[in-house]
Amino acid sequence: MVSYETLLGVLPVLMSLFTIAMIIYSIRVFTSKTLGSMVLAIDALVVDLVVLMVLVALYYKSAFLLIGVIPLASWVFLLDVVVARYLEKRWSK
Amino acid sequence: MILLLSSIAATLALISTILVLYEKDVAKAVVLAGVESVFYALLLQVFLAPDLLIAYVGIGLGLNTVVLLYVLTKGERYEEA
Amino acid sequence: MIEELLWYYIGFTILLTIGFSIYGIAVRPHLVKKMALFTILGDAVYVLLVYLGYTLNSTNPPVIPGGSLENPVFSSKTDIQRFIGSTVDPIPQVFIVTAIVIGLAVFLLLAIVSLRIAREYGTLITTKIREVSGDE
Amino acid sequence: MIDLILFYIGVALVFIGGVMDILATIGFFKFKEFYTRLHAATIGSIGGGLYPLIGVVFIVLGLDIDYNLKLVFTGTSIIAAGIIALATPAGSHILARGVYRSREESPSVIIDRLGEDLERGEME
Repeated sequence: MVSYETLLGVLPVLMSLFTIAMIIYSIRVFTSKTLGSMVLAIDALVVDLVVLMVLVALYYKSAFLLIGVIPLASWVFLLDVVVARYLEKRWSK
Repeated sequence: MILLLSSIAATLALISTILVLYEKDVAKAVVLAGVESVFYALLLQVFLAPDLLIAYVGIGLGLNTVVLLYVLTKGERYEEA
Repeated sequence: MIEELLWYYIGFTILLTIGFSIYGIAVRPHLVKKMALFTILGDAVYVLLVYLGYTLNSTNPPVIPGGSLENPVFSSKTDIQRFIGSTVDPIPQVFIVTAIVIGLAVFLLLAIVSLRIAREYGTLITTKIREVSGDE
Repeated sequence: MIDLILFYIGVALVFIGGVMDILATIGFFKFKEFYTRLHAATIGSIGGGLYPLIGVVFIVLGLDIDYNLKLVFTGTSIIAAGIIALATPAGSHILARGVYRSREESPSVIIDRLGEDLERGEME
């Protein structure tokens, strides 16, 4: 069995990769011109944050912190459907 | 390490709040409010509050965005200065 | 040292978010934007209270780890002291679960009132509502 | 021995996922239009979300922690990976359809047959 300290040596590298990706995705979200490209960037940002939340739960070694992962992953799909319906309803009016 | 991550998340939430304040397109403002809630969900997880996290992700993210976009279909999309 | 600086920086950022959202509720004319900033104000207050309950060397959520009635987890006093020393304060979290539900009720009330206003006057911007309704 | 192999396979998968995430952010800035940004979004969601969650499963299987904890981490990661693999491409297609039909952005193509049909009201 690999000890937990080995993981603690590797984990900052992995978390810093996803944190850098989170910052650049956020800049893309904040500077986008139209609603469609903003929602597309939010999709990738939330999927990135799901992985980051699993890594934070692995850092704290607690199973209770995993409780928000699955609702957050399904919120992406909900946001896509709601925004697409809003856009189509505006056009048909 | 974990405090650095949470400070970055708090800063990005502050930036998105300022952008909600100065955005002319209200549909984009509603979606940006959702982004701000996502960063606060990460902050709640770092501060070790899992019971708040499940209530917050369900209500603060899902229901608020749906209701705000539904109200927005009844009125104007753009807000003049 | 650097940890304390980051700690105060997080609190300052959350307080600044509260200030900006109150300013936006007062200034912006669109009703949907007022509601979005109202939800942001509530979220920032929740996170501020949870931030006050966190301590710098805590590693556990406030949940007792396992155990049963015959074999309790805490067999001595030092076990209990170590658990309390490594966990966060549970009292703000207990308050905020109630506050989230009350915030949901207030938010839905505001949404229904906004829908009635949009059906009555045909607009969602407060300056236009004042022009349409006629009373200056 | 097998634990060590599993652990390093998992770390390599998570590392590859992070690198692909950064590549996807570069793609988001290189492409100038919504319909070409859909390719970068696929890399960001599948390469940056599905691979690291599978990698977390391998890491947890090789790690020296409690048995119940191992079970919870494995199940949650697999379910979240399944949701991401099923829901994100479907969401991208729904969003592209909504953006095209609402004329939010027009695609940079030479001949747009679908747009002509929509103008004449044939496809509803």
